[in-house]
Amino acid sequence: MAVSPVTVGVNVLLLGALYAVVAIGFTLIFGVGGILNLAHGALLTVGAYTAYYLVNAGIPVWVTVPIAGIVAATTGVVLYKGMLKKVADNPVSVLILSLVAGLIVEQVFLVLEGAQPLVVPGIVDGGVAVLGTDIELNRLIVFAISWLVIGALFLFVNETKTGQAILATSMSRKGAALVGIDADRVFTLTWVVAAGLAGIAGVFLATFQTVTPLMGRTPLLLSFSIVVLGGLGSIRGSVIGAYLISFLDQITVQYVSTRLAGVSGLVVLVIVLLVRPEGLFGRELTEG
Amino acid sequence: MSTDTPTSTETPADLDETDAGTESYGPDDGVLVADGITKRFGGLVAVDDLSFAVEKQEILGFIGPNGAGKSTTFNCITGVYPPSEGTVYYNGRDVTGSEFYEMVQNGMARTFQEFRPLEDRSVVDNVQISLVPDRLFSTSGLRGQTRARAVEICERVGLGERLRQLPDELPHADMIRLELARAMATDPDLLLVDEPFAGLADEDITELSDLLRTLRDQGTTFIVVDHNMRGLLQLIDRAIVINFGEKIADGTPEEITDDPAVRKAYLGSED
Amino acid sequence: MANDGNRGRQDGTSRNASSNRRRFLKATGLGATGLTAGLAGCTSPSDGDGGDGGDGGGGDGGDGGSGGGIPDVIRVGALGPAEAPFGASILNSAELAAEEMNANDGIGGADVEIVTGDTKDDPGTARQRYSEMTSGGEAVDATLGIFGSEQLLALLGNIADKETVHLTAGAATPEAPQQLKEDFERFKYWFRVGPINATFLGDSLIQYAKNRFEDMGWERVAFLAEDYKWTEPVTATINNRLEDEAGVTLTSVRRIAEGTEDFSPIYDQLESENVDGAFTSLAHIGSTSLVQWAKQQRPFGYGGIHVPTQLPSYYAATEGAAISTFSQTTATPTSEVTGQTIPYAEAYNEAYDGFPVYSGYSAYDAMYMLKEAVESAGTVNSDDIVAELEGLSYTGTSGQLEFYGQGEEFPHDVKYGPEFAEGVYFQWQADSEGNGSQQVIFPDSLATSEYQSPPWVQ
Amino acid sequence: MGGETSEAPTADEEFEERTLTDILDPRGFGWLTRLGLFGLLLLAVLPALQGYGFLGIVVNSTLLANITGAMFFAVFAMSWDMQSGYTGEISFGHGLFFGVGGYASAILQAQMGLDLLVTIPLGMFAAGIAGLLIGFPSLRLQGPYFSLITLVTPIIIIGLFRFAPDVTGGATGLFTETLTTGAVEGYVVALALFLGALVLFLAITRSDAGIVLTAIREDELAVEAAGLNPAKFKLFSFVLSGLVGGLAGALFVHTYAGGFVAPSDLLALVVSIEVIIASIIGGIGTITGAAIGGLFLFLFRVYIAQVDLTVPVIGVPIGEIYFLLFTVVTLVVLFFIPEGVITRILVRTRQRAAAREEEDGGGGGGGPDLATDGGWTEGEPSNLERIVATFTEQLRAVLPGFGDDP
Repeated sequence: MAVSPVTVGVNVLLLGALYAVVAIGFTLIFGVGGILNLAHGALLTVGAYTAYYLVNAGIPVWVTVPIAGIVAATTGVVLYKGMLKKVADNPVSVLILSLVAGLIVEQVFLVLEGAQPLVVPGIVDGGVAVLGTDIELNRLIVFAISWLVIGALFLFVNETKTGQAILATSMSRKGAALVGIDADRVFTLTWVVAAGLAGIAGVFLATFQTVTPLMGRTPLLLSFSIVVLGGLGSIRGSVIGAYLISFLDQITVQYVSTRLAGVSGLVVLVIVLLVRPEGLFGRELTEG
Repeated sequence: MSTDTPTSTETPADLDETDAGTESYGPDDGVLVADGITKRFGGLVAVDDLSFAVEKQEILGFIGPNGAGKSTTFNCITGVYPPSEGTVYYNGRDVTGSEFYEMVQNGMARTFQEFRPLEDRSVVDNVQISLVPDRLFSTSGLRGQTRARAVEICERVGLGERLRQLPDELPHADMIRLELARAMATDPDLLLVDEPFAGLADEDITELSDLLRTLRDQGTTFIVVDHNMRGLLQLIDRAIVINFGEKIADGTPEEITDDPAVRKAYLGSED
Repeated sequence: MANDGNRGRQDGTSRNASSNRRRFLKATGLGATGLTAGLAGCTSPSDGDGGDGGDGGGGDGGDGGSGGGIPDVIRVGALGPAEAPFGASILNSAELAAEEMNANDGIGGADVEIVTGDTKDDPGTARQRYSEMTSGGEAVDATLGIFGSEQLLALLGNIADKETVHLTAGAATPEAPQQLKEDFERFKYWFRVGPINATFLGDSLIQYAKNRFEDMGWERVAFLAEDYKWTEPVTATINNRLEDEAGVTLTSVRRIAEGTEDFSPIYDQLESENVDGAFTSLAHIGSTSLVQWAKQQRPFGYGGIHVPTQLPSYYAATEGAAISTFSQTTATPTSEVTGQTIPYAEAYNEAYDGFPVYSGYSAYDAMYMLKEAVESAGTVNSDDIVAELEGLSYTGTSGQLEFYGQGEEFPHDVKYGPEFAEGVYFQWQADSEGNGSQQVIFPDSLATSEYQSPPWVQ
Repeated sequence: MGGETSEAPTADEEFEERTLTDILDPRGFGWLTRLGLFGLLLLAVLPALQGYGFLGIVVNSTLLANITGAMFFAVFAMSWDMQSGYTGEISFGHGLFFGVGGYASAILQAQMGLDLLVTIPLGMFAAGIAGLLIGFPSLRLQGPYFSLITLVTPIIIIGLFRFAPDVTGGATGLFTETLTTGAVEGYVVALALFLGALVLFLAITRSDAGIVLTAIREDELAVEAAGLNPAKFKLFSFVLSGLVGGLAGALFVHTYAGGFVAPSDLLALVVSIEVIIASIIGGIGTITGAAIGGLFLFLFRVYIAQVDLTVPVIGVPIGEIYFLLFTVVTLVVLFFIPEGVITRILVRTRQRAAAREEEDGGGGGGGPDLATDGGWTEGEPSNLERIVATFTEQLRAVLPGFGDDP
């Protein structure tokens, strides 16, 4: 008795949206600032713990979503302005320092709260039947908000002046400077957006899984796969990549073995890097 | 046309004569033979069906305006990347698609127009690396055996006073000398020299030309590339002129300077 | 300090150290005098020996019976992940027992001192902590604790090398007694006070299923085990015996990988198999699994062996997600496994403002068993303690505790059975005010309630 | 200081052929070299000093065990430096080699019952093959892409281990035999490995292969132009790194780790990262820097855990949060001294020596001269910068906008 394709399809749709939110932030920071931020997963962890603390203080979960985004964005900006910006022209230092910074975040929460998984309740309770399959309402909400966020980001990048500035900077810093774009402002803004997205995704993940110090690692690894698959620096590529990865992962987990969760994405990453290092969709930040 | 240039009757390639103006060469027509070399980058044709041959101990000029495809031809011949079509013969053997380092080991060395010194080490160390054997376990450098030879080569090209300096301390002319010294250190039979005279003063050009002639007299064959004919014409025995990836003239320096196509190419592009 | 007065011990260690030194010098062909002459600033050899007690802390025992007598201070090392409740219960219970003993003449007159080692639930760290506490002048005379089979296995070699008695309280792998079976003399310093080993845990699950599944309405059952060493024998037992002995359909047996974060696909599959219950064998990844089961309101029951849900504070910590989950455990704070159980749990609660988990009961019992053994041996010599422990029968908080002998299947493991230790099954049930409580539902002799289905399952 | 003449040989001396005896003549060593040799001597005689105290440090089995662990870790770091430091292809997953070596040996012993004297070399060769397999992609993929591949490979391996826990022990790990048990025996094995790896790596990096490898890091095409096959040398460094890393992993498992192999000891991300940190702190591309950095970092981590102090303000004992402190201190060091502590000391020393030489009117400027250095590096001042420059170039190939100055 195999699991119905509807269930699998629903899982793919929901998880793909969440993955995309994480991966877009990762790719934005890389595409615009040239920084491979290995602390991106830790920003997600910051968001999740923020939600956990706030819920324990009696604040409803849905209220914690924007607050967690703001806290993570602040953390991201501190990380960037305080450290990574100063070594930004040194990609090796960026990789190592951001990795160590991520480890520090994990350690802080480990010391504060221990390794035990913590619980954040769902944004809403209950479930609805879709095509004969019960779906948690919480997941639907997360799916909807994720897509709202992605859509808003598309509009922001393509329709606003600031968004265009981000785009221009990712194309060529020199060019952007020539037309009077303040690159530093753009970088900071990118970090705010990317880290904020990670923080929000952290709350979402917390509501249907649990909160642990190491919870950011899997999303970080998935982001690698997604971004390499979709092309570094491409928002649209990230969304497509996120769905490809979530599709592949669910198929593997449901029909091959649950033990291979997460591995298929990494295998794809390695294959893509070996066969087509520029990604399946090339590099383009211009969106249609 | 000089008598050096053979006529095309030997290879089967020329049976398929779609382009009436194209000549073709066989493996034994010279030390180095390029036959129908074409290189495409995407849709761009950088070198188009180019053929020529180099005689032993000849100094061949390879002339063309900027962007004519000279460096691309060099890269195809030396194996930096393979040609899209065509064959390269060296000492009678088909070496098309061989790796660059294999070509060097076979006795074909080259210099780079955009200098490629190893910035982390001194002049003499830069030369010494060309003397290191291509073996994993070797201690020639440690015990100083190759050292004396490297110093000797440096002195020969006029870098005797600059042995311990780093490449970024060298003036332009000495960078050219360093490139040459590194190529010479591989003990080549054929040396491809890319833009040796660019930016050099007259006395440097004379000195360098003398060096190349001496080496030629000792058995080395040269192909010298330059987009500027000044200085070059005194040095070379024969020249090939290319433009837009195609050969437009082939002959002695005198023949070349009188060639209307060459004049047109140069007047049209620069000077 | 080692020079607090026990001559035997001092003699033993310095002899050990000097013989070691001789052996090495012989190998290198260097003389000690030549070396010291070359090193300005070296303190004299005798200072060094007195200060560090040689290389061998526990090594003294290995030298055989001469080192008689009980020293003024007996040090016991307690190991566990301090930040996890399973580790904290070990460390706290050891301290609690030590305080009780010190208030009553200690162990044979000696003061008891607990040296704690935080393993961080990591084999390398556990090894490091163990090596620190068993070396130097303040080397411990015995160790206890260890949560996590991987930490225990990482230490087995060190325990054998140090020849220092170790009483496991918290790790269930039967691979440890397996090592004793292969090389008893080398590994004999190891004992397990609890929990019952994983092979017995499998049998315990079968006993539970036989007695309760019918009443619970579990006809179609899936087995969920985390992919760790300790669940291997449990899984084998379930595969071999569950369908025959409990008369149910085993729809699938799933071994779930370490680090699994998303259980939805697994529960999707269970739903498609139409199961009545998920029979579990989970520790490390238990919380994630349980919370997602509850949040997604999966239409089947959940329980078996589930280590996190044994936490007395778990119901509150999961915001009630633990409702209706059940688990085997060594003992609960309200179950009267023996007369010792409730007094211990109450004393622990008083001291640490919360009840212990299963590893605490065993660690507490381990302390008292050690006390009995040392007192009847009249020495802290490891070999003598081993001999005493082998013959000991002790009524602890978790049952009547005895160890299997050398010739049996699980040497030095705690005996399993109704007359020895077998544990209890409890279920989280909500009272009228919405607070959760752990109600014992099996065995009959201790049961305070009956199994209840999850509120969302009709 | 008596080594000045040897540190700055005159032009005449320098180009003479030198015999191996000349190179190994201790009279020709600089004072830093002598200090290093003294340190090695101290390591060698340490077990014989058990029971003695020295500057408040007592030599006992705990100290020996800690230094044993530190020497293993230093070999891991040197193995990383041999590959990443010399070719400039930064590996973020070097734990792969340690893990393959350790696991191959452990699995062969535990599952097939082979003798350790057979399985340990087999583990070493398995890691050498792993080096070859990781090396091939590096011929095509460079910079961040290569780093990503190395980062995820051990994670995939751990995933596959989970897939076959019967064979590999899964997340728990695998229990196998031990080669030695006592603290001194383990120390001797680790010391032999440490010295062997140090001498081997130094010999290779100071021979022609070192010249070629550093040149590859600089410019592969220039190396080809010298008639040298860069792929061969690159793969060589990968295989060598794998072999030594694998041997270290296997010996680690069967001695220091008490016959127990677990992912967290060898394969975990933290292991790979610590190895990089140790090499960077010591100085990349020097081997000696990795050795010293590795020893130091390991001991630092062990001893900070034992500091009997409570952190003010939050009132937590250092022992409980030592790993957090460790990562914070590491971050600070990496941020403020990116070229490495040892390198910085060496550069300072040399600058002083050069200044003094200038005063004395000594001969020509002292460019870094690895080849004639007589076997002991006096530091490559900016290896990290060079690697960074190459890395940046490769990154720019991926991201056209990257590195432009606004």
